[in-house]
This record gives sequence, C-alpha cells and structure tokens, in this order.
Amino acid sequence: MPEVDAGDTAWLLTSTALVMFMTPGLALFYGGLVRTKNVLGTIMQSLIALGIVSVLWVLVGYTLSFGPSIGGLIGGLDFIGFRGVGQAPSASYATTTPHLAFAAYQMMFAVITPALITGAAAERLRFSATVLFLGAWSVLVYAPLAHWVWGGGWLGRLGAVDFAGGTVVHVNAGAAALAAIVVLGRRRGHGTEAFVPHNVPMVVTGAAILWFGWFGFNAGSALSAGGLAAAALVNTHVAAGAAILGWLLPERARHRRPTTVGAATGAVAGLVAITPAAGFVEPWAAILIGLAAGMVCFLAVDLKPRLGYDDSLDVVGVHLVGGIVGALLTGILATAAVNGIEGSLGLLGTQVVAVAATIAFSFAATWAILKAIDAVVGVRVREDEEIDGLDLSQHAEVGYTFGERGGSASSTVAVPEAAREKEAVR
Amino acid sequence: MPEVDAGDTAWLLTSTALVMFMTPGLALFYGGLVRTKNVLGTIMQSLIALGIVSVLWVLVGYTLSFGPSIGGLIGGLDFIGFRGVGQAPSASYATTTPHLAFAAYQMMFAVITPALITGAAAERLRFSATVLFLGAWSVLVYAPLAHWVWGGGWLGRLGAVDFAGGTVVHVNAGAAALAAIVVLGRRRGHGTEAFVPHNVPMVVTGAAILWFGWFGFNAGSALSAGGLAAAALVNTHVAAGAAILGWLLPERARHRRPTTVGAATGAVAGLVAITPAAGFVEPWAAILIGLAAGMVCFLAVDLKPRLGYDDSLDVVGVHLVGGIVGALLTGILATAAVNGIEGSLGLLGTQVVAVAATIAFSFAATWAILKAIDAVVGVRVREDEEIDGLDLSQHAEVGYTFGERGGSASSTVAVPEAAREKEAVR
Amino acid sequence: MPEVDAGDTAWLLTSTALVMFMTPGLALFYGGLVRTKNVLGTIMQSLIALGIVSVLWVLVGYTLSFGPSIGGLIGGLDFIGFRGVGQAPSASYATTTPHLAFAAYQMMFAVITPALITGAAAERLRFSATVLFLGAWSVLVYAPLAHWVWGGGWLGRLGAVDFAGGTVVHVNAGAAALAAIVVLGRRRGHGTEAFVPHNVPMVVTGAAILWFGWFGFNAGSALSAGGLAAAALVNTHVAAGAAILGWLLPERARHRRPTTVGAATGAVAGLVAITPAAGFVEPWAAILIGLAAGMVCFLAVDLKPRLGYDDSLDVVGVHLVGGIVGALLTGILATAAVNGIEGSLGLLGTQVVAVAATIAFSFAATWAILKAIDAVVGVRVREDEEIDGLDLSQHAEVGYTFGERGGSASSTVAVPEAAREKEAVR
Amino acid sequence: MKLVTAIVKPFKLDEVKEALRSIGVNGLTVTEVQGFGRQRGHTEVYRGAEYQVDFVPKVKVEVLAEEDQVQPVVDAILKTARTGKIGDGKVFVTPVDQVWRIRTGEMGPDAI
Amino acid sequence: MKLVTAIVKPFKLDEVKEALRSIGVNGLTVTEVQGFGRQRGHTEVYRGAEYQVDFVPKVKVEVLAEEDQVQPVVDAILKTARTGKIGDGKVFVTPVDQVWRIRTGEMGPDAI
Amino acid sequence: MKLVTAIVKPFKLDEVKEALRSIGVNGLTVTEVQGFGRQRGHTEVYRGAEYQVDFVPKVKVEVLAEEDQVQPVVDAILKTARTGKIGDGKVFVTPVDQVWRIRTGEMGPDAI
Ligand SMILES: Nc1ncnc2c1ncn2[C@@H]1O[C@H](COP(=O)(O)OP(=O)(O)O)[C@@H](O)[C@H]1O
Ligand SMILES: Nc1ncnc2c1ncn2[C@@H]1O[C@H](COP(=O)(O)OP(=O)(O)O)[C@@H](O)[C@H]1O
Ligand SMILES: Nc1ncnc2c1ncn2[C@@H]1O[C@H](COP(=O)(O)OP(=O)(O)O)[C@@H](O)[C@H]1O
Repeated sequence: MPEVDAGDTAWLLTSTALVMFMTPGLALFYGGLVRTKNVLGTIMQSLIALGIVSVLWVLVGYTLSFGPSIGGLIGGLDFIGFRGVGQAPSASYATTTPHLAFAAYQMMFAVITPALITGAAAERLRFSATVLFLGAWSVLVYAPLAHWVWGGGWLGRLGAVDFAGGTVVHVNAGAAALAAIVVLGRRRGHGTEAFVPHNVPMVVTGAAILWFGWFGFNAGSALSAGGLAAAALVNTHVAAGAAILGWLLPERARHRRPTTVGAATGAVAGLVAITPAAGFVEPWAAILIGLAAGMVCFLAVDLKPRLGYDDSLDVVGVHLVGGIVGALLTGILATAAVNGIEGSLGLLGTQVVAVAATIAFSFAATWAILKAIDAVVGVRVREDEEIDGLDLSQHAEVGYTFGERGGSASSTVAVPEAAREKEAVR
Repeated sequence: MPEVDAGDTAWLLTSTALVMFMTPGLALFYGGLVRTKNVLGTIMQSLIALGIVSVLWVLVGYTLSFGPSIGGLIGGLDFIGFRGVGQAPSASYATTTPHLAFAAYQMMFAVITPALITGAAAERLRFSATVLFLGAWSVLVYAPLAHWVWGGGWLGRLGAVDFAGGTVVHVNAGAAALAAIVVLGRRRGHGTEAFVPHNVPMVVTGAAILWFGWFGFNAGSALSAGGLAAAALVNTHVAAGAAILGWLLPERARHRRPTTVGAATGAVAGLVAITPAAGFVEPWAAILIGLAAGMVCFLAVDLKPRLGYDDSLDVVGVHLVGGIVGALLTGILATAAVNGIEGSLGLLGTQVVAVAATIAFSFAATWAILKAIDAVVGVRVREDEEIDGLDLSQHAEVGYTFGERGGSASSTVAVPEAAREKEAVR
Repeated sequence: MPEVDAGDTAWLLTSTALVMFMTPGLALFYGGLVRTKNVLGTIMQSLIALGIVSVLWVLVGYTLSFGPSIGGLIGGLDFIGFRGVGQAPSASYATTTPHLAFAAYQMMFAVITPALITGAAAERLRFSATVLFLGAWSVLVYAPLAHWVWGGGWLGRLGAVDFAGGTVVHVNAGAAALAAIVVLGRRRGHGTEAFVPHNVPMVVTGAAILWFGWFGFNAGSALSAGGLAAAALVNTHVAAGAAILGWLLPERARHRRPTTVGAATGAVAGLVAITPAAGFVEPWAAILIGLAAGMVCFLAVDLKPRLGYDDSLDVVGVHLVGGIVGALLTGILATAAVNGIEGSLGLLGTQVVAVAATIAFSFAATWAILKAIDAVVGVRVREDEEIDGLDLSQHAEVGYTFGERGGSASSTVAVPEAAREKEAVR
Repeated sequence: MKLVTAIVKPFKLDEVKEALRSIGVNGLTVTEVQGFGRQRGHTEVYRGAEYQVDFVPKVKVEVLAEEDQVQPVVDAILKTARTGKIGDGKVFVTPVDQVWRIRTGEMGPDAI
Repeated sequence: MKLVTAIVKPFKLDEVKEALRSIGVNGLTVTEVQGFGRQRGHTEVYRGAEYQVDFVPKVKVEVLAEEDQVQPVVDAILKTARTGKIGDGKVFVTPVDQVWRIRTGEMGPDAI
Repeated sequence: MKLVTAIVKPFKLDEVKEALRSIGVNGLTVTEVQGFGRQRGHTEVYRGAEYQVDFVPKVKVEVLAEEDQVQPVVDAILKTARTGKIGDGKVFVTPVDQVWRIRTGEMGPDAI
C-alpha cells in the first residue's frame, strides 16, 4: 500500500492553497479591467465559481474527471460525493499524498477554468445565467476534458502531453470564450465608447496573485516536492518574466509606450503558455516560450479591434492563443532530460490533435450550453441594466463610495428598511 | 527524544505564514466595509494587534496558554519569554516539529482573535483604548481560553472538541464583540444615516486573503502534513463555497439581489463554522455545515436592524452565531473514520457546555476590561472626532488622495514643517 | 551523492514563491505612497524587475553570484544559462534540495533588491532608464556582492554573517539609493508642495504582502525545514511587530498621532533589520532589534526634511539605516545556541567591515552606472513629463478612472484607432 | 427664474434635501466641493512631515427656482443647514435668463 | 456674454461635446454632479439593510458664449442630450459681466 | 455682490489661494472639473486600443466678492494663475442678487 510522504503532501497542500488563491486573484485582475459600474459584477463571476463549482466537484465533478475511465471518454461514478476519497493515497494519482489532497488540488483547477471564460462575457452576462453556466460547464465540459487528458482518457493515451493544463484549462477556456462571444454579441457602445480599465493597480494586484498562485498550479502539478517541481517552478517564473518583455517590446514599437496593463497581461500570457510545458522543458526553452507568448498574444490582442468581435477581457487573445503557443512549443521543445519526453514532429502532431479536439469540443459544447441557458433565463442583461452596470442591476451594490469624507453619505440617502418601518410605526 | 520531521515542519511553517497573512486580510475586509473616513482607523485596529499581541505572546501569552497546566485553569510560567521554547520539538504539542514552530503558529491565532472583535467596535473606538484592549484581552481572555481547550485545561479534559478554534477564536471573539457593543453604544447616525461599505473590492480582497489563510488556520491545525491536514483542507474549502450559496439564496429571496458583500460574508461565515469541525467531519458534512452557516448567519445579520444594537461589522452575527453553529454541528456530524471522534448527543452536550462557558467568561471579562479602560483613557472617541472620522482624528491621515492628476495637490496645501522652518530662516 | 529531501524542498519552493510575491508587494507598497499620477510608473519600476532581472539571472546573474569563486571576487561562468543547474542538489548550496530550487530562490532576491532602489528615485526616473538600470545593476552590483557574502567570496571568508541579506540586499539597496538621489536630484516642488501618499490602504496591502513574503525570505534562508527555519520565522515576525511599536511611540510623542503609514513603515524597518540576524538570535533579541529599528528608522526619516535631499520613499532611511542597525546588532546579539555563532566585539568589527565595503562598492558602482545611463538615454523625465506624471508620460495610462458610474466615460473620449479607421472607410 | 446655490456641510445634505422636497422643490443638483474659509482645516502627518490642509469638504446644492419660490428655498436651507458652528457655509441667489427641460424642450417655469 | 449650463446624462457627454465643437464652440468645462429629480434613484443592499439612493450621476457642462451663440448652443444641447426618458436634465442661461483669458489677459469675446 | 469664477490649472491652486488671501479674501470654494479647449488632451493605450482623451483636469475657484473687490480679485487670479502656456484657463464675473451666511443668517457684504 502506498504511503503518505509528508514533504510531498506539504507541497501539494500548499499548492492547493495557492491555486485556490488564483480565483480571487482572477476576480481582481478582471475586476480592475472593466468599467467602475461593472467591477462587482465581474468579481462575482469568479467568486461564485468558488461556491458553485466547489460543491459540484465534490458531488460529481471529481468522479467524472478522475473516476475509472469508461472507454477513455469519461470517469465512472466510483468517487461520487467523494465516496472512497480518503486520507490514504489513491493508487493511481499522486501516490505519495492523501487522495483527498489530490482531489482538492484538482478542485481548484475545476473552479478557475470556467471563471476564466467569464472575462470574455464581462459587462453583459446576467448573474443567474453566470451561475447556471459555471455549474453546467464545469460538469459537462471541464470534467470530460480533464478526463481525456489526465484521467486516463483518450488524449492522454494518444500521448498528448499537458503538464499543468495548457489544453485542459487554457485552450479549453479560450475556445469556450469564443463561443460565449458569439452567443452574447457585442457590448453596447463597443467600438465607439472608451472601455478603459477603471483600476489598473487592481489589475496588477490580481496579476500578482495569479503569478504567485501559478507556482502552485504548475510546480504543484509535479505532485511531489522534488526536482521536477523545482524545474516547473523555474520555468514558470522565467516564462512569465520573459513574456513581460515579449509583450512590451512590440507594444512600445507600435504605440510608443510600454504599458502597465500590457506588462500584467504579458505575464499572464507567459504563464498560460508555459503551463503545458513547465515540467518538460529547460529554463532557456521556458524563456523562449515566454517571449513568444508575449509577442504573439500582443499581436492577437492588438489585432482584435480590426476583427470587430467583442472579447471584453481578451480571453481568446491570451488564453486560447497563449495556450496554443504553449501546447505546440511543448511538442517541439520538450527535453527528455527533464521529464523523459523529447520534443519531435510526432509529438507536435499529437499536440495539434489535442488542441484541435479541445477547441472543437469546447466550442461546440459551450455554444450549446449557452443557447440552452439563454432559452431558459436569458444570458444577457437588459439594455438599461447594461447602461446602469452589473453592480447595480445584478447585485444592488456599488463598488466604491468615496465621497463622504467629513460627514455622512453625500450621494446616498440612508433609509434602511427596518428604520423606515420603525419610523412608520411611530 | 522526538525528532523534527521536515515535511510536517514545512507545512506548519507555511501554515504559520498563512495565518499571519489573515490579520492584514482582516484589516482589508473590515477596512472596506466602513466609511471612507474610517478606513485607516479600522485597518490600524487589526494592524496594531500584530505589534502589541505578538510581543506579549512571546513574553507571557504563550506560557499562560500552553505552559504546564495549573489546575486546568491556566498555564504555568515555564515558557515565559519563550524560555525553553527551542528548535527541538515540545514533548506535548506538535511533536514532530520544532517547539518554536508550534509557538509561532499559535501566536498568529492569538493575534487575529482580538483583532476580530474590533469589527464590532468599528468607527468609534479610540486608538489608545484599542491598543490597551488588544493587549489586555489577549492575556486575560484569550490565553485562559486557549489553555482550557488546547493547553490541557478543563474544557479539553471534559472532552470538548475544537479542531482549529471554533470556540477559542470565534465564539470567544463574538461574545467579546457583544460586550464591546454594550459598553460602546451605537454610532452617531446609526439607523438613520447610510453606513455603506466604501470599497467593496477591498472587502473581497480581504475575504480572499482570509480564505487563503484559513487553509493554514484549519489544515495547519493537524500539525502534520498528512491525511488529516488534507481532510481539514477539503472541508474548509467546501464549507466556504457552500456558505456562499447558503447566504445568497435567502438574500436573493428576501432582497431580490444576491450581493458581493453577501458572498464575501457568507464565505467567512462558512469558514468560521467549519473551524471546529474541519478535522472531524467528511466533505458532505462540511457542505452541510457551510450551507447552514451561510443561511443562519444571513438571518442573524438580516435581523440585526430590528434589534437596534450597533454591531458595526457583524462580528456577533458572523463569528458568534457562525461559531455556535459550527461547534454544535461538530458534536453531531463528527465521524470516527476521520479523526476518531464520533458525533453523539453526549458530545453535543459537551459542546454546549464549552460554548456556554466561553460566552459567559468572554462576555464578562471583556465587559470588565473595557469598563476599566474606559475609566482610564475613555473607550470612545469624542463626537467631533467621530464626525471627522478616525483617520483624521486618531491618525492624522486620510485614506485616499486621488484628486491631483495633472498637477500638484488640489485639496492639500503643502507646507511640511521643515520647509516652513527653512522658509523662515531665509 | 546528496539526495533531495521532500520536506526541505517543499519549504524552499514555498519560500521561493513567497519571495517572488514580495516584488509585486513592494510595487503596491511604493505605488500607494506616491501621488496618483505616478502610481503606475512606480508600480512598473518593480514589475519590470520581474521581467528583466529574472531573465538575466538565468543567463549570467546566477553564475556570477554562485559559480565557483574566482579569487573571492566573482563567480565563474560554469552555470551560465543555468547550464549544469539541474534537479539534483548542488554540492555546495542547499544540499538537500534540487539545485534548480536554490537557483530559483536566489533569483527572487536578485529581482527584489534593485526594485527596492527605485523607491528613492520615484516620480522622476525615466522608464527606459529604469529598465537599463535594473538590468545593469543586477549584474554589476548585486551579483558581485551576493558572491562576496554567500557565494564563497571574501566577505564570507572574513567571517561576516548575513543570514538572509541584511548587507547583500538592504544595505546594498540603501547605498545605491543614496547614489540615485545624488544623480537624480530633487523632484519638482519638493519641499514646497504636498507629496502625500495617494492610497494608504494600498500601502498597507503592500506592506502585508512584504511581511508575509519575508517569512520565505528569512526562514527560507535556512534552506531546510527544521529548527533553524522555525527560529528565523519567529524572529522575523516578532521583530516586525516590535518595530511597529518602535516607530509609533516616538511618532506619537513628536507628532501627537501614531500613523498608519508609520505602522507599515515601521514593520518594514523591523523586517529589514532582522534580516541578517534572523537565524542567529533568540526571540527576545529579535524584539530588541525590532524596537531599535523602528525607533532609529523613525528618527532617520523624521530628520530627512531637514537634510533637504529627496529620497522619495525613504529607501535610505529604512533600508540603509535599518540594514546597518541589523547588521551591527547581529554582531552583538548573535547567540551560539541558535546557529553556532556568538556575538562579540570581533564579530561586530567584521560586520562593520562588511557594511562599509558594501556601502562603498554599491554607492560608487551605482553612481557610475546611473551616470553612464544618463549619458545614453537620460535618467530623468522632462519637466512637463514630471508635471503630467509618469503614468501618462511613460506609459500612456492612468491609474484610476472612477467617474463613469451610470454611463459611458465622462472624461475619456473614446475613439480606438481601429474604430476610427473603420469609420473612415465607410 | 433664479438659481439658488448653497455651500453646506456634507452631513447636512440629506436634511436639506428633505426640507426642500417638503416645500415642493422637485429637483436639485449636488456637487462635491472643497471649501476654504474661517473654519480651520486639519493637519496630516506622513513619515515625519506635517501638512496643513486648509480645505474642508463641502457640498454645493443648486436649485433652479421661480422668483416667488426663492425666499422659501433660501429659508429652508438656512434653517436646516445651520449647526451654529463656524463653516456652516453660504447661500446665494443669481439671476437666470431662461431654463429648458431637455426631455421635452419645455421652457421657463414648466421646465423645473 | 452668457454662461450656458447643462445638466445631462453622463453617457451623453461625448455626443454633446462633439455637437458643440461642430457649431464652433472652442471650449467648455465639465463637472461630475449628482442629480435629484423626477428620475428615481436606485436601491442598494448591504448585509440585510436596504438603502434608497435618491441621487443619480449627472454631468454639468458649462459653456461661455457670446450672446448670439447662446441659442445655437442651447439647441445643440437640447438635440443631442435628449433620450426622451425622464432624467434627461436641464439647460439654463445666466448673465456674465465679463470674461478674461488668463494666458493673455484678453477680455470679452476674444477670451473665449 | 458678484461671483468671480476662475478655471485654472490644478497645480496653480495653492498660489491663487495664497494671493487671494493676501488681498483680504476670506473664503472661496473649489471644484475639480475637466476642461476642454485649445489645450490638447492626451492619448491612452490599453491592450492595443488607443484612446484620445480631450479633457484636461482643471480646478474651478469661486469667490463671492463685493463689487469693489471684483477687480483686485480678478487681477490676483490673472497674475498668479498665468503660466503663459495654452490652457491657463478663464476668469469670469457673474451678478449675484443676495448672499447669506448660514451660521448667522447675516446677509450681503456681512455674509462673506
Ligand atoms: N467669499 C467666498 N466665496 C465663495 N465661497 C465662500 C466664501 N467664503 C466662504 N465660502 C464657502 O463657505 C464655506 C464656509 O465658510 P467659513 O468662512 O468657513 O464659515 P462661515 O460661513 O460659517 O463663516 C467655506 O468653506 C467656503 O466653501
Ligand atoms: N429645480 C432644479 N434645480 C436644479 N437642478 C435640477 C432641478 N430639477 C432637476 N434638476 C436636475 O436635472 C436632473 C433631471 O431632472 P429630472 O426631474 O430627474 O428629469 P427631467 O429633467 O427629465 O424632468 C436632475 O437629476 C437634477 O440634476
Ligand atoms: N467657452 C468656454 N466655456 C467654458 N469653459 C471654457 C471655455 N473655453 C475654455 N474653457 C475652459 O478653460 C480651459 C482652458 O481653455 P483653453 O482653450 O485650453 O486655453 P486658453 O484658455 O489658454 O485659451 C479649458 O480647459 C476649459 O476648462
């Protein structure tokens, strides 16, 4: 019987905490990029994933992803409700740590992946539709794909490599984002009004948390605290660093100024691209992947306005494009010395298949899910709600109320219901 | 002689760092909930706990809590000034990690517990009174209670179970909050003016840090990196997630909108309630506890305006109520398979005793401490200081100075003292 | 052959992540302290260090610092491009963890050290000069100094002790800051206009992340997960706590109000001062060092306006002064029981030599580098750029755009280029 | 047609608004402003430097009113905005040539 | 010389500015304000307390104009700021005794 | 009674205030505004999209003054707010019917 190793477990628990932290990090990253009136609505689209997807993961998500494979397509129901997921190691996954630790670690991936998609739909997705979408997508799209690649499914058997989720998380979320854009249509005023980030320091804070958490995401995917985890951590970091440079150089050339939002976005693009490669390449290759991701994603995002579609927060340009860059470069740059896999044209071909299959399945399934939700509750807020902003229309809140220094609320007239009731009684 | 295990130590050190991070997280959570003019004063009430309580913990707090028990009531002075607390493991606590690591880990609990209380007193507590209160309370209330439950004291001997601080931290802080509310009275304008959170993204940031740190709080309380820690981590996470849903459902029913502040508060309520249970229950039970905590705390907070007392940031509604929910449900839902303890009516009875003893002691002692401080320096700011806000009146600062884009300060006339002196010399 | 220990590795990887997080933490700490119009420019000066220095570290920085010593002055090129830095432990450094983990951990120190300097140059340093400076300085100043103390160089051989970077990081950065101040001159309006922090909660957030990350910085420097790491962690925490008190007491005496910015700055001063001492002293001594650092740094900063030089964010007053306090007190307060080194007059003398050598080398080299950069691209922004702020002039961005609640941008007229081009085509 | 402008303490805004509503005023416009006057500002301290801030937060309330409504409006403001402490602010009346309601194009008294 | 002041919905600002520019207006000044009027505000909910917020964000546009430019300016605003829904705001004209351009010291029509 | 309004560059505010204080002005009210005029705005870049921002931050200074104080007030502003570069702003004077000090109810010259 496999035994729990305390060192490996310490690192896996730490990594789990780090990956959990990424989802609120994403909430801040996305929240800072939207207009003030949508900051809370955008934050909520990530925050609620921590609620709905976590619960669903325990109930059915984990078993569909990592239960004994049914024909390479989906996991069986052995682990339904975390039945049989205990303190002893699993026989198949992360065999030196508690099965519960592995299941928890994977839960955090299941939470953040659908949350990533919401960036494409920002500033117009209804909250009730968001909740339904996150839940349905995590079960119907994420779980199968995780199974295909990591749970003993057909893509993994084919030999596709994905260290920490380049296809399962990023290409998948990016393709789903594309479907969301198609279904939702453009925001009111898109292309004519200024949609500028309302709080860039918040964007940086979010990106910093993402970067920090990504050490858990990638180096944690070694599922042990040894050389492979160290290699993945180094690669993760230098790819992110190089991608900042990769983004800022063409940005400076084209717009005369390297921007802060660009640096933050470039770092995320590098982190996305290194995700599938982190445990397969050497540091110099990670630098190349980072540089490439920064540049290619910059070009993708810079091109966007010409294409006329409205990917509010560039999920396609960063996660789909960056994910593809990473998946393909992994096929070429993998070095056997790192983790036993050597890049080759054959491997590249397999990676192309994995990417294509992911895009096709994710786009189609997401499109169907959104159409179904649209038929039931409507995916898009009403026009007046969009003008008022998601914060007021979906949540009856505003992000900031600064204007009260020196006295009571200036713009807010305060009659809490209960006080009014009391008033009426007198 | 017990030996240090590197894996367990790695996890305990990590957990210590995580729990430390919770106190500034709390500062942001609380700071975002108050009005702009009180943001720094509120932040300082947590920040200063890191100063005063940390130092006192080394000097006397640790030994009073964990020194050899004197009649089950208080720890002896063997560890005064951390004397004898060294790099080798303690014989009694966390026996596979350095004694210093255990003492440091417990220090972070001692820091955050009194900081929690300040939320009830927000927007009106004098800073000098805050410092005295935090110091006195940590020694006179926290240390005995920690001893009773965890240090070999009478509640632990009775069989009361509290995995990570449901009674020691949350019920304790919540009961103390109630005493603070009674002593301090209501804020000027309470019930008639709008007291709305000035910065909801800051609230979310704080809640996210709390959630992240809570993995250290609860899973760290296993004091080793193995199956129990993994179980506690899973339970912590899913309870928080379920509690978001538990809060938003009745909120939506009652106010037609699920709110961001509600989601953040619900998550905290779930984290509070799972704290005593984290190492004793299975994931499905953790989901139930989270759902229950979210709903019950929502109702408690929603009821508050009717009761007319002024618990500024709902410490009673979240920590006292949530802590009681968790302590009692632990008595019922504990499963022997997890950690050797099975829920029963008997255990429930013991839990009721522990909760009741905690509330009685904490309320009475806190009331006495605050009355004593009131007699010496006054606990409440003057009316004009309350109108000006704590930031200006207690700290001679303002939280934000945004209005200067494009030039020098617009609202701030800048004559630093020294410059004026120079001016005069010329 | 040395073997990898999973527990030690788990802690070193965690520490690496924590130290990485400090650089964006610093960005927020610094960013909150400047005026609104410079918030992004200031953040970018740290953020870009994560890009440029990380890449350079892999290419040449690591080998110059930790390659086989050439005469005690500089490391040889054996590890150029991380050649030979693999998953097995190094024979010389951190011998129970992967060599890559050690190299990654040290990378984070190389990143944050030059970023610290930028605080002294805030609100006037050109972005292109920043990039050149960070890169050049990390190779020409940081790498030699790291080698001298930690890489087998002459200062280490002399017996100078520096647990986690008191001289290598803080005295070094502080002396460099002094050179930067001399080369750059004062900000426009310095001494007459109000330079007040634009976002104090952001300052606190940054300080909190620094504190959190510092557990990795100091306790990680034990390079193993055992008693020494625990001791370093305790010392780090209590020194920071005591330094808050050490700062606020004289501040209250002199200005009648203890401030939030003071508490945050005091904590950082304590963290700086405990850095060289963390693994050599007992907790009571750490409290003393913290108290001393808080007080001395307060006096240094309080004196500054009288001296008339413009150290924008007090890098000299906090890092140089705090670093000296720590280095010298380490020479006196080190206790053999902790880590085999006992404080003595002899050790104090060696520490003085180390500090003096660091200051002399760092000041001179930094001065030369900045003068060279000034000759090529100019170190200082133009006067109109300084008035407009770094955000607009260097990055074509603004930090915050709050004023749009309820509709489209009020102050931003939105014509994205591409949209305009389209318009023209029609 | 006249414009009545009042500079008042921020925490009096609600009371002023309610008083105006109760005498039949249907609309007003509020601006956050900074006042300088006899009322002292405050001192701020950042890292050893003390700054004297002379400006005090105020709100400006503007009410378009027909001639015969001016005195009641002024009186309502004078009554509710007064605390008796320095810094209570000012009320002043300025002439208005013409007013339009944008929604309907209505002019004069019908527009307010 | 007159001052034309308009209170309009924030998202109409760009259109108004462009319309004014197209009829030869060279400058204007904009202030963020809060309006109270027939247009309902909204409800906010925080931890079980509901707050009725009566104020609605608006922008104030001020244009100094020569007498003969007043009507075109007013018309341009009336036309572009109108949505037809309640809360479109007001335009009003007030007399101005004299104007100076600070940069040059020019007065009257030359100053605007 | 007159109201002198000045739109000036934000970094000139302190100087203007001090100049006014030195000629005996006891109070004034300041508002943050956005100006549009001959002075060019700036370009912002976010993820590949360039935005032309036409508005420039300004502050509006309002001073209630007795008739005979108007010219000195205007002169003080013209002198201190001038940099000679485009965008220095405007000063204008509008008539005021009546002023009250809220604290005391005093009217006219006594109120300011
Ligand atoms: N001459 C003035 N012109 C414009 N606004 C003024 C003038 N004097 C005072 N104010 C405004 O009125 C406010 C209150 O004035 P202040 O002199 O402090 O008290 P009081 O009105 O009670 O005498 C000031 O903060 C300022 O906003
Ligand atoms: N009497 C008034 N004085 C000053 N401002 C007013 C007045 N009436 C309305 N306003 C302003 O005009 C805005 C729109 O007015 P409202 O009554 O809501 O709609 P409408 O102008 O379409 O009738 C208000 O928000 C307020 O800013
Ligand atoms: N016609 C106008 N009406 C109202 N404000 C104006 C007008 N023209 C200019 N302004 C204000 O004056 C400021 C400066 O004007 P600008 O044309 O840029 O420079 P200058 O006053 O030096 O000619 C503008 O930003 C705007 O706030």
